[in-house]
Amino acid sequence: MIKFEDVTKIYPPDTIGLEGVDLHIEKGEFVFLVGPSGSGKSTFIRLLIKEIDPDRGKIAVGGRDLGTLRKWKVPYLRRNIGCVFQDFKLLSSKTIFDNVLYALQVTGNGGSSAKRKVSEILNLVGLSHKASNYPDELSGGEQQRVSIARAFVNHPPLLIADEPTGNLDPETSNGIMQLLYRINKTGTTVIMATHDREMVDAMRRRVIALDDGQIVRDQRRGGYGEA
Amino acid sequence: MIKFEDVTKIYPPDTIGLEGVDLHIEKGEFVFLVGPSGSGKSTFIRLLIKEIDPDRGKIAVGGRDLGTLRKWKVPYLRRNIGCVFQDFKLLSSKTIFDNVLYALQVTGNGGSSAKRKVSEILNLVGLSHKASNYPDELSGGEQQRVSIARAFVNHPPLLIADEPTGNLDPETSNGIMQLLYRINKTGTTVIMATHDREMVDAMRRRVIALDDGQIVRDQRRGGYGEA
Amino acid sequence: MGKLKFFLGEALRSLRRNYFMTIAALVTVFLSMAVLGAVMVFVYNIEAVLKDVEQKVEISVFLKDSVTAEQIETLQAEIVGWEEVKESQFVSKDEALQRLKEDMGEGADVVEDLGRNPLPASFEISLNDPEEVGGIASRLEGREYIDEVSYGQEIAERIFQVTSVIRNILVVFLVMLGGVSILLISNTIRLSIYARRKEVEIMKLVGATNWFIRWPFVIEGIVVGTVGAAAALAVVQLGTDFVVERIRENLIFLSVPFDAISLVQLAIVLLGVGALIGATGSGLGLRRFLNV
Amino acid sequence: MGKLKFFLGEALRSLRRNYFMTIAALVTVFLSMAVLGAVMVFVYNIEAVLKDVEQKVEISVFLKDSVTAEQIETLQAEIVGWEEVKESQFVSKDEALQRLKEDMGEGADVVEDLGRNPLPASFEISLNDPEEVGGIASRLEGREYIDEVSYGQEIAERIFQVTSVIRNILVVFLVMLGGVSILLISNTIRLSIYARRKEVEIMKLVGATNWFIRWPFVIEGIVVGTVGAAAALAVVQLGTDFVVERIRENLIFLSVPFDAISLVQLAIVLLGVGALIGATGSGLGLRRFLNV
Ligand SMILES: Nc1ncnc2c1ncn2[C@@H]1O[C@H](COP(=O)(O)OP(=O)(O)OP(=O)(O)O)[C@@H](O)[C@H]1O
Ligand SMILES: Nc1ncnc2c1ncn2[C@@H]1O[C@H](COP(=O)(O)OP(=O)(O)OP(=O)(O)O)[C@@H](O)[C@H]1O
Ligand SMILES: [Mg+2]
Ligand SMILES: [Mg+2]
Repeated sequence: MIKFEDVTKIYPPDTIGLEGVDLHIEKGEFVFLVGPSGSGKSTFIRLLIKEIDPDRGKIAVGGRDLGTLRKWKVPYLRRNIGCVFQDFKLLSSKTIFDNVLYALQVTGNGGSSAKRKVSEILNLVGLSHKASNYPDELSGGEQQRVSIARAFVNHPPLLIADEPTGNLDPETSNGIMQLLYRINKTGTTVIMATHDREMVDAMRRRVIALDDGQIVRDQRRGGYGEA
Repeated sequence: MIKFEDVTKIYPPDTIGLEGVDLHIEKGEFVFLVGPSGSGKSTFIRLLIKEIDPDRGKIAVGGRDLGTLRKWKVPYLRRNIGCVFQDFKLLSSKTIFDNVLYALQVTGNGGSSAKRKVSEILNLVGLSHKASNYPDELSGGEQQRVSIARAFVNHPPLLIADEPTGNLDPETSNGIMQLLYRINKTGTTVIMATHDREMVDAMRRRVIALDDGQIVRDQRRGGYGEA
Repeated sequence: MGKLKFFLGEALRSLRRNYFMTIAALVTVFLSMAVLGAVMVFVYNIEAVLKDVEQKVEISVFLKDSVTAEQIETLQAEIVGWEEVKESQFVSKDEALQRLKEDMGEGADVVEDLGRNPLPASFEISLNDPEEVGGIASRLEGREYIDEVSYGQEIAERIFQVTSVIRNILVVFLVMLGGVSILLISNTIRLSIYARRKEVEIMKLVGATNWFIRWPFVIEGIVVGTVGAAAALAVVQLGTDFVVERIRENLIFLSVPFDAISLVQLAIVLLGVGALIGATGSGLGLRRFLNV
Repeated sequence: MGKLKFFLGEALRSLRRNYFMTIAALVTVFLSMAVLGAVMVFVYNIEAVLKDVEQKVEISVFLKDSVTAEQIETLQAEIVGWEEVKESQFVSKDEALQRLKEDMGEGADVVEDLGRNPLPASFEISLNDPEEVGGIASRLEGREYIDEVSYGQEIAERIFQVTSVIRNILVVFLVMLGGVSILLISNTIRLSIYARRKEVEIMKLVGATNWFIRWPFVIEGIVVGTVGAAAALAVVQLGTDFVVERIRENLIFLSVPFDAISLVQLAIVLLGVGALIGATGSGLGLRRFLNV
């Protein structure tokens, strides 16, 4: 599903984002991405959706080489990747409902079945009552859940979540984890960057640990802090 | 230090932010504010710095009634409150260094002693090497630490932190908590909204739990989830 | 068609939600277009006045006293037959004397004292295109019963010089003003897009194609451009009516054809330019933010 | 003074960091001011032409043939003594006849045939303020050796009517254009502040007073306003020189005083207005975002 070959990303002039990362993630895997603040987790994710390009190395997603992917094809790549952004990235001029719906509309699918899907997913993350509010009228955790809903609504084959529970209380976090777990069970590949030690330790899934842009651990059934 | 009397904040048209909150926080206390997503923690904090006004009730900070506080005096109130915002609120057109320095400059203090203070605090949060970067060149956790540095730099008598470790790994979080602890020891009142169960349970300080805008628990030496 | 409806809906929703920027853009379109429209009306009217002035250049063909009525008739018929000629009028010796008296006013008694009439009969010829005056004059010169052909060569050349300079200045000014309007409007549109660049970035990141993002902006631009231009059109029309009314009242003797430019022409230009700048300004202004 | 330095530094830093908006604002100021400046130059020159035309209104005082050289001298002295009078010129009977011949051109031989000279001697009086022509004329009327006082009343009134209408239209247009410029510029400034409203909000939240936030914006506004206006000034000056050069070449006979408005005047107005709109536009545009 995902292949990194000696990928290096340097932010000008000389900040290391990622350095010499080799990686293979199979279809259907559930991967935790851990590492201290500034270790390159978000950089990894931004490379995956081709928000930025690597300075060196090769990235392939779903068999497509991102380096040679034509510009106009990038949107089609992104529609197959649901992404929960660390800073949410909600459209401030659209209501919550329309924010989530937009992810379906870009695929040319905005009819009543799409609207039903949006209602369902908003219900799932507990925000039905905020459907017609705007993002700046929501609490931090609520915004985060909207971002999660938008990433899920499309049932993409690859789901990426950048610290999706950072602003959520443990109970809601657990709910989201359950959701991710169930989604993964249906065959969706899930990659999740997180700082939540409890959660990683409880799930016992593959853990990739980054430090200073390099992979320092890649463990089949790891915990948050193990060596 | 802080007194809430029957404070209610309703966001138009009918969303409850806070409802009938009575509260007393003494000078020098360390208070955790917990509660599920959307329970009113940020609303409480926004009321404290008079970013919003309550619909009912009285709020006093440091003996000053916020309801009768003249408009032009509000900046002077805010200079005495260091605030770490949930969404960081960094000035995107200023470098990290200048962002932190700005909190000193508003008080008319921008000389070389101020600059030394800024360097020190940036060192403390581990961001000396990012001093001349702009906020959008920082990782989520790094931005959060800048917000923390800005709130601390002024040594305000009241420190408010809205989920200041949401984007930080456990180790860095611990560092920040140590810092808050030491600051509190010097007599500074600290209020911290958080979802970090481990931390709250470990510290055993006063815990105020909100749910749906109401105080459901106020415990002298509480944990995150106790009844 | 579902798509068109979607894009239209998006555009209108955005115009409403970002009303501050909508108003700013509308104000700019309105003001630029109003100035452009007013100056267009002004230039077109001046042009009409210039044409009028140029029409004053006529050829006078002075006839020998020996000419017969028959010869006069033949000549008149020939001249009127030329397609360059708009009108040819015969002025008899008596009429010429009468005119001289009228022209002289104070000094009229000088003429009264004359025993005989020394003035020649003449044709006064006005042309469709006054600039051909030289050619026509030379065509007539030297015929046997014609004494002299005169068209005030020096005056005529001066008039044409003056009108052509004024014309050039006005046209250059109008074109420049058009350019200024376009720049001002697209500038404002770019600024309003700039304020929304984060939104555009997000749209790209969740999988929208460039055109999917662009269409609503283009429609927004067309709406703002057209509405602003329509308002400008209305104001220019009312303003022109008001000014013309006052000029007519105060300067009844002036013969300016104040309908030199029609409402339809003006509307086509203003609305067309407004919609076009709105659309292209939005479409192009987006480009640099779509590279995500 | 440390504060001024800080505010200045903030303003310049912000101009650099937000260069996109800086350029947008500069473009707007430059274009609006260039159009305003060009029209100002135009209006001032037209005004000079109008004055010139009005100066053509003169009083002719026709004297009886019985008047003596002494009386002529006394009258001349008296007239020149009046402060309203700019110039008074005596035209003798012979000179009058000579002029008539020149004026008539074709019909000059009519005059040749005369035995005697029927024309009167006269004074031609031009005034400092041509509109006082009526008063001066009536002051002279009815004196014993004066036959008639004439100032072409009808023509004079028409000229004043025409010039006053043109003047009114131009002044109204100029004032409106000034208003338009101000609106366009403050509109752009408001938009560029709007794009930074979040920043302003944050500044307030970390304890900045309104004026602490406002000063850098005001300075930014002054810089943009002045620089934009200076560029416009330069372009208008170069453009005027170019146009005047061409007019002088092509229309050597025109006596328009093309230095009707001086560079200094223009500079004061444009730079002053630029700086003022920049400052107030920024200062006022901020207001609604300072309420946090
Ligand atoms: N646009 C940028 N320009 C320059 N440096 C950048 C940029 N974005 C990120 N960096 C730097 O790259 C490094 C990795 O950043 P990244 O965002 O990938 O960290 P992260 O693992 O997501 O951290 P966190 O847990 O704090 O979100 C950091 O040192 C950061 O400062
Ligand atoms: N500007 C606003 N307009 C309308 N409703 C708002 C606004 N701000 C907050 N709310 C609502 O008020 C409630 C309390 O919000 P608040 O931000 O205080 O929650 P919180 O406890 O900080 O949650 P979180 O842990 O997710 O940050 C939420 O339901 C939220 O949707
Ligand atoms: Mg990150
Ligand atoms: Mg909150």
